[in-house]
This record gives sequence, structure tokens and C-alpha cells, in this order.
Amino acid sequence: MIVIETAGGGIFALALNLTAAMLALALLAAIWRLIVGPTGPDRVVALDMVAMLLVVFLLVFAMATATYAYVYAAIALALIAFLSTVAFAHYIERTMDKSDE
Amino acid sequence: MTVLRKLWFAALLAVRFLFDLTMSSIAVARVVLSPRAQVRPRFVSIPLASRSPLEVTLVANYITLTPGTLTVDVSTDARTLLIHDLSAGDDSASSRAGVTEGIEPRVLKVTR
Amino acid sequence: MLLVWPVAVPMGAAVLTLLAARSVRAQRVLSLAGALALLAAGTVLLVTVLREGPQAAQMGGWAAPYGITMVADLFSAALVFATGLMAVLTIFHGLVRPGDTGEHFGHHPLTQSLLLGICGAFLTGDLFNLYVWFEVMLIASFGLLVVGGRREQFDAAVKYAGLNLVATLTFLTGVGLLYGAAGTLNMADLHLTLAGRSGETAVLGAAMLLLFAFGAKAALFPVFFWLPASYHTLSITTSALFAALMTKVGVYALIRVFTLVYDAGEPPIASLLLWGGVLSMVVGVLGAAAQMEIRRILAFHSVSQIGYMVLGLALHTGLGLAGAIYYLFHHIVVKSNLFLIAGAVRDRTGSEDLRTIGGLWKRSPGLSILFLVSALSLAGLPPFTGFWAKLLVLRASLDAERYVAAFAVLAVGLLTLFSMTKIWNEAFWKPHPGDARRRFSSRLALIPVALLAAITLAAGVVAEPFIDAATEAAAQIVDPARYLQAVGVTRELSP
Amino acid sequence: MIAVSVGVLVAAGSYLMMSGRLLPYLFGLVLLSNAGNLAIFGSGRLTYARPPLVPEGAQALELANALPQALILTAIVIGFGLMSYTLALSLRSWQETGTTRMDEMRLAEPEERG
Amino acid sequence: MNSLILTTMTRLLVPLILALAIFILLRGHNAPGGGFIGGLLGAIAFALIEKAQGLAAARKALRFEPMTVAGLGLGAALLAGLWGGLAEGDFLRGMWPFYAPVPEGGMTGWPIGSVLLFDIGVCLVVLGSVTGILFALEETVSEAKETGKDASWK
Amino acid sequence: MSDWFAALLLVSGGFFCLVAGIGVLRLGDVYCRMHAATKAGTMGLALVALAMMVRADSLVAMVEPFAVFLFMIATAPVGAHLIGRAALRSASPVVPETSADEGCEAFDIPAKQSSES
Amino acid sequence: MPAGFLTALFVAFAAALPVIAAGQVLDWNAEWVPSLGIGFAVRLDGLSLAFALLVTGIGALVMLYAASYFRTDARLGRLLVLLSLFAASMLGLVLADDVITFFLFWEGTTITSFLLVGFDHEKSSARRAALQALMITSIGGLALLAGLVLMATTTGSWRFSQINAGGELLQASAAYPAILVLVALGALTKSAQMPFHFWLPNAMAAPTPVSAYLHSATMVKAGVFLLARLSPSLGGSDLWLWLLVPSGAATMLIGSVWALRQTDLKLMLAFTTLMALGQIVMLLGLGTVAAVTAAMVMLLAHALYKAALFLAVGMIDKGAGTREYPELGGLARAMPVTFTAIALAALSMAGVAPFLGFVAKELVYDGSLHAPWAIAVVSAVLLSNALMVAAAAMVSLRPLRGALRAPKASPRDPGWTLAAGPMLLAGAGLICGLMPAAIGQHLVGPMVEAVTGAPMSGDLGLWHGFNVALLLSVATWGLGALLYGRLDAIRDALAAAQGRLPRFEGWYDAMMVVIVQGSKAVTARIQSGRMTAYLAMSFATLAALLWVAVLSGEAAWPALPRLALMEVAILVTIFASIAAVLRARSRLAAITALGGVGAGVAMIFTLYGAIDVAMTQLFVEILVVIFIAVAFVGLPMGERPRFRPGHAGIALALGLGVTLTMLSVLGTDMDRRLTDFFEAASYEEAHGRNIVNVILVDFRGFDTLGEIAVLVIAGIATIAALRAGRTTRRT
Ligand code: NA
Ligand code: NA
Repeated sequence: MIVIETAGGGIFALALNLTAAMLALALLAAIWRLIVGPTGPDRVVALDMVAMLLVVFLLVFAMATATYAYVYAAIALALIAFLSTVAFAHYIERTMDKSDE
Repeated sequence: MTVLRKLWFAALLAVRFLFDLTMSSIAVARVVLSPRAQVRPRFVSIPLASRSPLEVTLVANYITLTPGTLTVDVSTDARTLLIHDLSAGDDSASSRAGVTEGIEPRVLKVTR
Repeated sequence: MLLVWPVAVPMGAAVLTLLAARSVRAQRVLSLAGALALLAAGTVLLVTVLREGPQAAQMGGWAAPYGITMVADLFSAALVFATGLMAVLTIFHGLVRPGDTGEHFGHHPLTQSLLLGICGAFLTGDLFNLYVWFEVMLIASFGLLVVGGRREQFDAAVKYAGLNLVATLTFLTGVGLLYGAAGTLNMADLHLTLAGRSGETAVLGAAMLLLFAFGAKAALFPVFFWLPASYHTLSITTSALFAALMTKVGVYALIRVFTLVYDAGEPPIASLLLWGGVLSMVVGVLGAAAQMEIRRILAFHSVSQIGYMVLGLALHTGLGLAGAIYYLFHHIVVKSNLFLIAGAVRDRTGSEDLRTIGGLWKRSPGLSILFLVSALSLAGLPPFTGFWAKLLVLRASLDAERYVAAFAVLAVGLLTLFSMTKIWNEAFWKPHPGDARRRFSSRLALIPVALLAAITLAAGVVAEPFIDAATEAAAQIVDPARYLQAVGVTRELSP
Repeated sequence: MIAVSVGVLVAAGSYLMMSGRLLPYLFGLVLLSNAGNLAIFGSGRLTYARPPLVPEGAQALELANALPQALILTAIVIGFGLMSYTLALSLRSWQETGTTRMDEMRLAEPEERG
Repeated sequence: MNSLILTTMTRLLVPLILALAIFILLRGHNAPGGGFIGGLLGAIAFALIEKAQGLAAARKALRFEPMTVAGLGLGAALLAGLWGGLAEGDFLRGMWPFYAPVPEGGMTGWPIGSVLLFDIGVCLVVLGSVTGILFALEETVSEAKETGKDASWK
Repeated sequence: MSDWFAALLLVSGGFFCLVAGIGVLRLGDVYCRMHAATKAGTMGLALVALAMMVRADSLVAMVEPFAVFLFMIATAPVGAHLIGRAALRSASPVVPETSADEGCEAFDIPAKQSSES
Repeated sequence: MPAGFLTALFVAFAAALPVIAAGQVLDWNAEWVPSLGIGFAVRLDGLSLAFALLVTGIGALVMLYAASYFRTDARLGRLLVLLSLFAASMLGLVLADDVITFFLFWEGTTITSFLLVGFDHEKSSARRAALQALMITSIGGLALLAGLVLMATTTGSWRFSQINAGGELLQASAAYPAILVLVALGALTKSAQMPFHFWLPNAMAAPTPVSAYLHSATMVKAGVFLLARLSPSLGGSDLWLWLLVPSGAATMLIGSVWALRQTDLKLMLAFTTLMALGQIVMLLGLGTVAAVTAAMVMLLAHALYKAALFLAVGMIDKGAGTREYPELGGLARAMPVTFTAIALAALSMAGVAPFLGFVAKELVYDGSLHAPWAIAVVSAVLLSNALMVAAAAMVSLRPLRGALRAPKASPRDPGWTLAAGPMLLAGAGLICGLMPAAIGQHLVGPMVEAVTGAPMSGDLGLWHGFNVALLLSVATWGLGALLYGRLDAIRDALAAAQGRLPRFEGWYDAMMVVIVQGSKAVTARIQSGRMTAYLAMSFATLAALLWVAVLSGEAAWPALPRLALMEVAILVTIFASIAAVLRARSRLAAITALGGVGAGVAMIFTLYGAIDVAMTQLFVEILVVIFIAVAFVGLPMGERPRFRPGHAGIALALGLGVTLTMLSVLGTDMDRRLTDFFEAASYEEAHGRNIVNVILVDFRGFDTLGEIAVLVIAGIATIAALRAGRTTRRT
């Protein structure tokens, strides 16, 4: 069973697969939190977490496939992903929406 | 002269930061992975010596990434931080000390 | 570059009117100048195509099918010309009819953008590019729907957008799947690639998605809801422009794609088109019969008349196609004029609701005659263009032995006459039931109306050149050899 | 895999849109948009992790199909424009009509009297 | 949003994001990126200013009316197209005035021309339109809040 | 050797990411979950970036992962702060063990000893 | 002015009489729409000449009359314009040789007639009558169009003359019954034949000159003209007989019986017009030379006396103030000119020698006697003619004799401009009756020849010796006198019967109700105004279309892919997020879940090498979140919609349909022509290594140009939507 296909082999490929598997599990955990909430800020934390995992995934994937170009995406995402968190926080503060449970 | 000094302190700060980050991550891992989660969170307010927005910000962000603490809010006069300590129990003093005697001086050495 | 100007001109005009956002006067001048330039570009293109046959241009110099090709056969060129003409007339109308939204933010750039999308759609030879121009047109129409900001406009916009967005996403998906199945996007190239593959689910499925998308754009049964829900809420000028061109782009796309890329004669598509057309005719005209406001009546009639055009396509004969094309141009002129007249009626009576207005035959004989000309043309009476349109479709139906369709052509014609008479009886003959005080009215605003009425009369009386042109346009579509040659993909390319 | 995702997205999107509420409609629209993009992407066939960048020197081999990617880029940006408008429209029509149920918006097509 | 931390970090991050946007725009022809992504990044930078320091500050930072920026962008792209069209007869043909093949193979000079102009146009359009929409949304919502017109505001 | 080292870094990076995930899943209130997400997540990212730097064959290839890490530690605490503030202002529920000291009234949090609850 | 013009035309046509009588036919053709084989062709033969004379002659007199009748009315100009347009249409109709030319003028008469019937448009009754006349004649008109087109395509010619020349061919074709029925429908509606006859009496809402011109002399005879015109090609069959004779006979009887019931003189005349039209149609249906001859003479005679009567009744109306004869009496002395005109015309109508009406009646009996169904036909004719005698007596005697009674204090003749028309027309009836041979030779003979292709049998004459026809004439007069004597009793009986008889108008009313109510019902169901219904219908249509493709096409399904764990995780992410969107109760829950979907989709893009797409997707996602987070501050979620199984079914069918279609696409072989070209040319020719970007800005830069236009427009549209109404209403 492979987690992601890798360009090379050896110990590093194994590590990549292991890491990817852990990333996938973390992703699922974050998605679970995203779905069940229960509060708005919980969901936002979860989504923030998903964004961070995406950045990590991009790096891992760049190494796995020896495709350096993915790092650009990781850089940009790392720089701006928090903006959606900012927007959500703003939203929550503006609405004080406790119906968001 | 002062620039070099500041750079030196900045480097020290960076190293110390990396160390703190590692420590805090391990601490979190311990909490998360222990079968019975041992959390005794406490909101702690911390008066700051920092004055400039940059100083406050750096301190606040540092706090967030270091063991057990998380900056939740800054008072409107920018003189007090509200932090959330994951395992402080009933004891505010140590977390407060960690900031006012640990983090803040180190940051201020760079900025001042 | 001949083919580029009809796109570049409205795009430039849109940019300039946008940059001139602070000055309404400058926007008006630019907008009208843009329309005139578009008309000039359309005229040059049409003349060239008439003289030399289909024209093509490879965008960026990349040969088909790799780059995007713009193509104008007679049908496209004539449509671009008509777009220019309608642009000039409606924009002029908007300038001289006071209070017609021209001063609101976005009106002029959006109008120019609408023209941009329409011309782009008519001229492109690439399926995905067609999607892009559809979007240009769609989003511009979205904007125009809400300019002015009356409450019912928002309601109308929700329905218009709600349904058109579904159609547009369907279009996108259809293009994607078709690319997956055929590996190309150039319509002429698709013609060659798909030859003999119409039985494949992949090809057919994409056809169905496109059929839905264009059908919805054309306001064909059963996906026409957006049109009667929205047209009557627009400003008069904009509604006339919409009535002239919006649905036509859908019909154009149906004709283009289901003759060039697909074959409208293939079994499931043929009967779907036929029944879609016939049911549109019937349901649309019934809807019109049920309404009491002029523009709502007219909007439902559009659905019905789109049905005629699609029926012409579905018959899958040269004559049927010529009928569809002739009908399309006839409808551009007449329906937009009736929308303008609805505005003139509102100016003079204070409303478009037939229950509350009247007395125009006595008070405004000139307007009455202009209405009568357009209404009778719409109802398909000689010697107006509507008669020839109906005659062509009728004859094509009879020739194809589609007697149910022929019956529908006639019965729907009767009901169309009925609604036009209803408007005439209530708005023109009946005495005004309320306060018949003269409201504002602009004589200048009747100039485009008179011009369009003159066109439907003159083109009906001197019918030959237009019917001949429709026949030629249909011939170019039925046998796309010259189209393919202009694009530069040849039959040898295909395996 | 992509085909199933597209189907699920379409089903969920269309179901949400049919609810006739402004926000679910909007959410459905976003899902359908994603479905359309994925459909194009899948139709161009999938090539694992070979971005369509011409490497220096060597001749390119089996890169991912670039055309669908360009098309999707276009579609994403267009979809974004449409989404913005729809969002603004939803907001404004709620303000103007006072309801989020599309069925209750009857200003343009009022119920017939009598 | 009236957060000291956010405001301060914004001052640091916005120049970074803008620099990255320009970098990605210019490099897009040969690596991932281009006008769209550059424009989106730019817009995100202004969105960040708007969030941190408010609408007025963001408008001020942008200097031009957003839709003017967008209009100029579209105009630039159109001109890029007309350039090739008027010079060579093919609308949108790539024009490389400072870039020429050398006899022994390869190219020499600066790879700038109509294609770059086009990409810059794309970038400006994205930047202008997105910020324009955001600003207008923000205005509408704030006004609804002030006037209490919005029934959802309790 | 460097392969082994990089592999180790990589796997520990993945481990911390997983920890962050589990933390977000397991911990009782939004503040605690943020501890996990921010610290462990950043750590995970840092380690993965480090692994990449270890394997880099050029300066650019070293700088870029570092930039990723740098941007992340610049932005993650800001996000955390804002969520925390939003949670605070929307009075998000906290785990019952949570206490607060006397200085927090300014932030609308009544002083409270954990033993009281 | 128009009167003078028509007079000149009349003289010109009259000048052509000898030429045509000599057996010549004048043709004039102009190209009109050669690509369809349609020309603007006119043809002057006996039939069209006679009609042309009626149209121009009576037209001139009516115009003169109308000018005087409406002298003080501001609407006179309009009336004359409309009458002129009508005259032109009518003239074109009778002269046309081309089928489409004919139809053009046919519809021209319909429309001008509509406008003339509704001339008193402020009265709702006039509007209703105009609409009715229009609807009924348009039903016929549309049927006629179909019939004509079928006829033209069957015979390959658009010319009446050529079609008539190949008549047998047409009758042999399979389309013949359809053609005949359609053409007959046109003729019978236009000429107000049972069951379409009721529109004609209702059309009496028109001003009197209009009724005289359109509804007695000319337009209503257009149907008759059409039948006559096409009888060489369409006539002579059993179907022809069965269509025309019963309808004509029934109209004849209905018209003559109900004429006696009326008190409004004009209305009474309208019913007698029905009688005459019915008789003519019946005779044409019988189709023998004798019957056709009779029909033609009857047509001429009727045109003359009926127009005269209408105009004279108008004089009574003007002079005495009403047309209701119970309110009138003794006008003969007060209005001698009117009396004279009415008396002359009525005598012709009663078929008294030596008026043309007498000649006609003799011929009618003669024709009926030698036709199919002779006994029944003759009896019907006898009865209706007798009723005509009674009606003629009624119109001439009741208002004119006895003590002077009228609403106006001192009724007197209007001036000569009004009197000239009726006097001339009535006089012409007498003159023609006095010179039957000349009329027969110059006018009727060529008419009959044009219709039957055979020369008229015998001459016209007042005296053909003692024969059965004369006997029947005498019987007619006797029976007529008897009926007139018992007029009031008959009227009472009719009044009593009226309520119990079926109303022929019923089908029209029912049709209108069906149109109005049916359209409302259908529209209320389809265009319900409910967006959920619209959307459900749209998605259901889409699903159905896709399933048509899936079920009717053939496909090679792709092999199942082997999924790596990461792919599974991504799929789970997407599906779980979708589920979260579906069950989200709050706005925030829904948006964050959408973010999850977006992230999953971006990961798919990443996995398969679409870096640019993934970046764009993520950045757009962030911007969307920012927008939504702003907008949703002011936009509530509303309560959660309840589960709709129908909608769920549609959604599932659609989703499955899309999946299957997509799978079928994946089952085809990918044609990588374009891709290979882009890979090869990207760096070499377009100087860029990022193929996606090169496609965007170069290979397919035109797409991108349109796309950024979309974005600009979206910006404008969105801002417009946000500002529209807000700023204006606030100030
Ligand atoms: Na339309
Ligand atoms: Na694009």
C-alpha cells in the first residue's frame, strides 16, 4: 500500500510515505473538527490547520516528486493563508453570531 | 556598533526561539498524546513594559509560539496582554514571569 | 484584423466609458461613438463576407486548431452587423429618452461589454472561446439587470442569474467533456474529429450539456423561465437591446454547434430540438395570452418565437435553416422595436399595464401606426418580414412532412395575433380609464422606432435580397466546406 | 475518482440550489463550479505530478496536459467573478425584498389577483 | 479590525506580499505564476490592509479608484493585442522588440514585449476588480449596519 | 547519511503535524485546540522545511523552504491571536477547568479559580 | 380625392371590358422573391375584371358617401385612409395571380376590415366585434396559407393560372383533400359561412359606409372569389360538393330566417347578406355551368342592391335618427329620395322583373334544377328566396309607409352627396336588368368562362318563356307575400325559439375562454414565479438529457483506477466537506466546509501537476472567504430547509448522469495533438517554459482577454448591484 508515489526509492521514500500518511491522518482530523465544530472559532481553527497542512503537503510533495516548482506555491500560501482566518475572525466579531453553534 | 549588537541579540533571540518552539511542541505533544488529557488552562493578564507596536507584536507572537501560552488579546491601551496558559492551573505568576522576565527583555534587547 | 474590430471596438469603448466614470456626458458620447464604430466594423465585415465568402483570422498568428480562430461566415457577419445597428439605435434611444438609467454607475460600460460578448460569441470559431464570450455577455447582462436598482429588479435578477448560472456551468462542463472526447476545441476541427462518432455516449453526453446550456440561453422550453421573469423589469432601452440580441446568441450557438460540431439530424438531438421548439412556441404564446403588461406579453412571445427558430433548425433542411435565420433577423428588428414602443406607451399613459391605460389611437396616431406595423409583423402578416419568416418555417415544416409542427406554426401565429390585438384594443383603442393627462414623451425617442418599423416594412416588401441572403447563409452552414477552408482545417487532416 | 467526485459535487450542488434559499444556492453554486473545473481537469486525463513546465535543455516528456489547466484557470477566474456578483446580488436582494427564500420574491412576477 | 498585532504585522507583510506578487507576475512565463496569480496576491495584500486598518486606509494605499486600475489593465491587454495586430496583422501576436534569435541558436536580449504587457494587464485587472468588489461590499455592509436597515442586525 | 537525517526530520515533521491534528480533535475548547494547531503545526512545518533544506543542492533551494517557514511563523500567531480574540468576544465556551486571574476583567473575563468549578 | 381615383380606375377597367369579353387575358408579372418562386403577378380575366369593377365602382360611391356622412367628424381622414387601403387590398386580391400576392392582399383586407369594424373603438362592443371578425377570418387565413403553400408545393407553381391549368394533377395528389379543406376553411370564414357566419352581423358595429362596402359588396365576397378562382383546379369533386353545398345552404337558410327577426334595419340587411352569400357558395359548390352562371349574376345583383340598401339605411339613420324600424314610419313622403333608392334596391332584392335580381333568381332556379340533390336544393332556395321577398318588403314598407314616426322631429333627406351612391347603385340594378344580354356577354360570360373554363350556357334574359324557373319565381313571390303578411307572428315565433336553439357563436366564445383561461392555467403552472420550481425543472431537464445520452449512446468504460492512500484521504476530505455543507446549520459552518472542499480540490490539482491551477484555486478560495465573510455579516442563513425527496431524486439522477457521462469520456482515447503542439512550441516559438502561462497569454490569449473582460465587468456589475437603489433611495 503506498501513500504517495515517489520519484526515488530508499529510506527517504519510505519516510515520505510515512509522513504523507501522518499528514493525511492530520488532515482527516482537521476536517472532522471542521465538520463538528461546535463553535465558529473551532471551525476556523480547523480550517487554519488545513491550510497549514496544505503548505506542509506541498513541501512533502515537492520532495516526493522531485518537482521543485511546488515550493513556490508553498511560499505564497504560507504568506497569505492566514488571511482567511483574519476574515473569519472579523466576521465572528462583527456578528457575535452565537447561532453558529 | 548598536546595529551589530542588535543583530547579535536578534540571533540569540532566534536560537532561543527555536529552542522554545521545540520545547513547546513537545509539551503540547505530551498533553495531546497522554491518555487522559491534563489541561488546567488559565487566562492570565500580563502588564507589558513594551511600548511600541512592534515590540508588543513581537512579544505577543513569541508568546503564542512558546510553551503553554497563547496570546488572546491586547488591551486597548496596548499595555496589557491577555494570554491563555494551557497548564497554569491556579498559578498566574510563573507564566507572567516567563513573559516579563524571559521573553520581553530578550525582545526589547533587539528593538531598543 | 477585419474580424477583430467588432470585438476590439466595444472592448475599447467599455474601457473608455469605465475610465470616464465621473462624467455622464463623456460616457454617453463615447458609448454612442463606440456603437457607431461597431456598426462601421460590422458593415465592412458584412460587405467583405458577401463579396468574398467566409473570412477567418488566427488569434496570435497560431494556426487552427492550435490557436483560437475567429470566423465569419455570412450568418455571423450579418449578426455582427445587426448587433451594430441595434447598438446604435438603442444607445441613441437611451440618450434621448430621459430617465433611462444612463446616469447610473456602470450602465454604459456594461452596455458596451454586452455588445463585446455578443460580437465575440458570433465571431469565434472555438468552443471554449465561445464560453468565454458567453460569460462576458452574461455578466454584463447581470449588471444591466440591476442598474437602476428598483426593488423588482433584484427579484428578477435573482431568477435570471439563478437559472443562467446553471446553464453556464453546464456549458463549461460540456466543453470540458467534449474536449476530453475529441481532443480539440476548434469547432471546424471538431466537425472533422467527430464525424461518425455521434453514437458515443461521451460525444452525445457533451451534446446534451451543450443543448441544455444553449437552450437555456435561447429561452427554450422547458428552461426559459428566466426570460419572462426578468425582461419587463429592465429599463426600456436595455430591455430592447436584450430582446434584440440576448436570446439570439443562444439560437446562434444552437445553430452553429448543432450544424457544424454536431448534426441536428441525428435521432435524439433532432427530436429534442423539434419538440423543444414546438413546445416553446406553444407555451410561450400561451404565456403571452395570460399576461396583462405589455413587456411581459412581449417577453413570453420571445419564448414562442425562439421556438420557431429552433423548429427551423430541427427540420434539418436548407429551407428550414434559412427560415430560422430569416426569422432570427426579423425578430431582432421587430421585438426590440416593440420593447421600445412599450416605453413610448408608458411615457404617454403612465403604465404598461393594459388594465390601466388606453386612448393612444386617438392621441398618438403616429405611435399607433408604428406599433401596428411591428405588431402585425410579429404576428406574421404580409407584407412585413414576419410573414416571410413564418412562410419559410411553415413551408419547411410542410416539406419535411412535420404536420404537427406546421399546425403549431399556424395556431401559434393566430394566438400571437390575438395578443397583439389585445394590446391594440386595450392600449390604443380603449379610452384611458383614468387620468389621461399627457406625461413626458420624447419625439426623438421615436426615431429608432420609426426606423425599425420602416425596416420591417421595407424588408418585407423588398424581400428577395434578404431571403436570398438567408438562403445563402443557410447554404454556407449546410455545407461547411468554405467555412472549413477559411479556418484552415481540411478534410485531409481527419483520419 | 474524479468522475465520482464530479458526480457527488453536482448532486450536492444542485440539491442545495434547489432549496431556493439564497445562501444554500450560493453554496451549491460554488460546488457546481468546482465540479465543472474538475470535469475539465479529468477530461484532459491525469498525469501524476509532472507540471507542464518545459525543463531546461532536455526535451519534454509526458508532461501533464497543459490545455485543460489553462482552461480551468480561466474558468476559476470567471467563476470567481460570477460568485462575487451572486454574492452581492444575494445581499442586496435580501436587503430589498426582506426574505432569503427565492420563492417569496414575487415582485417581478406577482401572484395574480383573483 | 482594530488589532494592534494585526496592524503591525500588516505593515510588515504587505510589502512582502506585494513584492512576491510582482516577482510571480514577472516570472510567470517560465515558472508557476503569471498575471492572474500575481494579481490575486496583490489583491490579497490590499484586502489585508482593509481588514487591518479599515477601508479608508486601503483606498488610500491603492491611490487609484480600483475600477480605474481594472480598466487600465484591460486597456493594456487590449493594446498588447492590437500591437501585434497592427504591426503584423495578427491580433495578439507575440511581439518581442528586444529579443532576437542568434544565428548559432538560442535567443539573446530581453524577453519583454507584448506578452508581458498583456500579463501586466491581466494582473491589473485582477487587482482592480477584486479590490473594487471588496471595497464596495465592505461599504454596503457597513452602511447597512449603521442605518440598521439590515434586518439581520440586532 | 544525509538521507537518513532528512528522513528523520521529515518523519518528525509529519509526527508533529499529526500531533496538531490529534490535538485539534481531542482537546476540549477552542483555546486549547489552538495551542496544538499553532505550536505543533508550526513545528511540523519547520521540520519538513528543514528536511528539504538538508537535501537542497543550491542556495536558492535552501532559502526557499526557509522562507516558507519564516512566513509561517510570521502569520500563524496572528491568526491564532485573532481567532482567540474572536472566541473571547463571542464568549466561546471553555473547558470547565479553565481559570482566570484578577487582571482579566478588562477583557470581560471574570476572575476565577479553577478549584471553584 | 380617393373617390376620384377609384372612379378613374373604374373607367379604366370598364374600358377593358370589350378586350376581356373578346376572350383575352391581361397578365403582368414582376419578380418579387424569385428564390422562392414567388412573383408579384396580376392577371385580368373575366372574373377579376367583374370584381375590379365592383371594388372600384362601389368603392368610389362609398367614398363619396362617407365623405359626406362623416363631414363633421374629425375622424373622416382616418376613415378615408382606411377605406382606401381596403380598396387597394381588395383590388389587389382580385387581380392577383400569384398565390402569395393574393394572400398578401387577402390579409390586407382582414386587417383593414379589423380597423374599420372597430372604427368606433371607444365602444367595447365595437372592439369585441372587430376582434371576433379578425380572429375568425384569421383562422381561415392561416388555414388558407397552409393550403396555398401545400398547393404550390404539390403543383410546383405559385400561379393560380398555372395551378388551374393542371387541375387534374392536383386532384389526383394525396394532398388534395387537405388542400381543399384548408382553402375552403379560408373561403368559408371570409365569406361568413356556417358555422363561421356570426361574425358578420356582429361586424355591423362598423360605420354604415364600411358595412356597405366591406360587408355586402366586396370583402365578404373575397371567399366566394377564392372558390370561384380555384374551382377549375379544386372544384368538381365529391369533397368540394360536400364541403360547400351544405354549408352554403345552411347559411342561406339561417340568414334568411333570422333576417326577419331583426328590428335594426342594418342588422337585418346583414342577415340577408348571409343568405345571398350562402346561396352563391352553394351554387359554386354545385359546380355546373348553369349554377356558376347563376352564382355570378347573383353576386353582381347582390352587390348592387345590398350596397344601395346599406347606404340608404344610413340615410335613414342620418335623416330620421334611428335604424330601428319599430320606431319609424311614413318616411316615404318625408324622405322621397331615400324612399326611391330603397324601393329600387328592394325590388331587385325581391327578384322582381325587370331588375337584375330577377334575372339572377331565374338563373338560380335554373341552376338548382339541374344540379345534384335538385329537390332539396330547390326547396331550400324557394324558401329562402321567399323569405328574401318578405325581408325586402319589410325594409321598404315598414319604415316608409304609414304615419310619420321618427326620433328626429322633422326627418328629411340628407343632401345629394349621400343620396348619389344609393341612387346610382339601385339604378344600376334596374339598368342591368333591362339589358341582360349585354351584361351577359360582356361581364357574366367572361366570368363564367374564367371559373368553369366553359362558355356560359345560353344568354341572360328577362324572359325565357314559361318554364319551371318562372313558376318558381311566381311561387316565391306568393310565398313571400304570405310570409310578409304573417311577419309579426313569425317574428314572435322566432323570438320564442331563439333561446332554445343552439348558439353558433358558442364555439367562438368557448374558444376564447379556452385561450384566456387555458393560457392562464398553463402559465400559472409553468411560469409559477417560484424559483424552486424553476430550478427543479431545469435540473430535471438536464438530468433527463444526460440519461438520454447515457442510455442511447454506446461507451467503453475505463478501467477502475488503483488509488493511493493520499488520494483516498483527499476524496474523504472532499466528500466529508460536502456532507458538512449539506447539513450546515450556520453560515460559518457552511463556509468553512466549503473551504474544506476547495482545499481538497486544490490537492487534486496539486497531485496531478497543476501548480498554477492549485495556486489560483487556493488564492481565489481565500478571496471568496473574505468576500463571503464580509457579505454574510448582513445576510442571514434562514432556517434550515426541510428535506425534499423529489429534489434529492433529481440531484442524484443528475449527479449519477454526470458521473457516467464523464466515465464514458474517460473511456475514449485522448487525442493529444494540441497538447503535443503546445509542449513543442511553448519554449521554441513562444519563449516561455510555463506552458500553462504561455497558453494563457499567447496560444489562447484571446480567451484570457475575454476572461479579464469578464472580471472587469464582474467588478462593475457587482459594484453596480451593491450601489443600485442603495444610493438613490438614501438621498
Ligand atoms: Na429575446
Ligand atoms: Na485564461
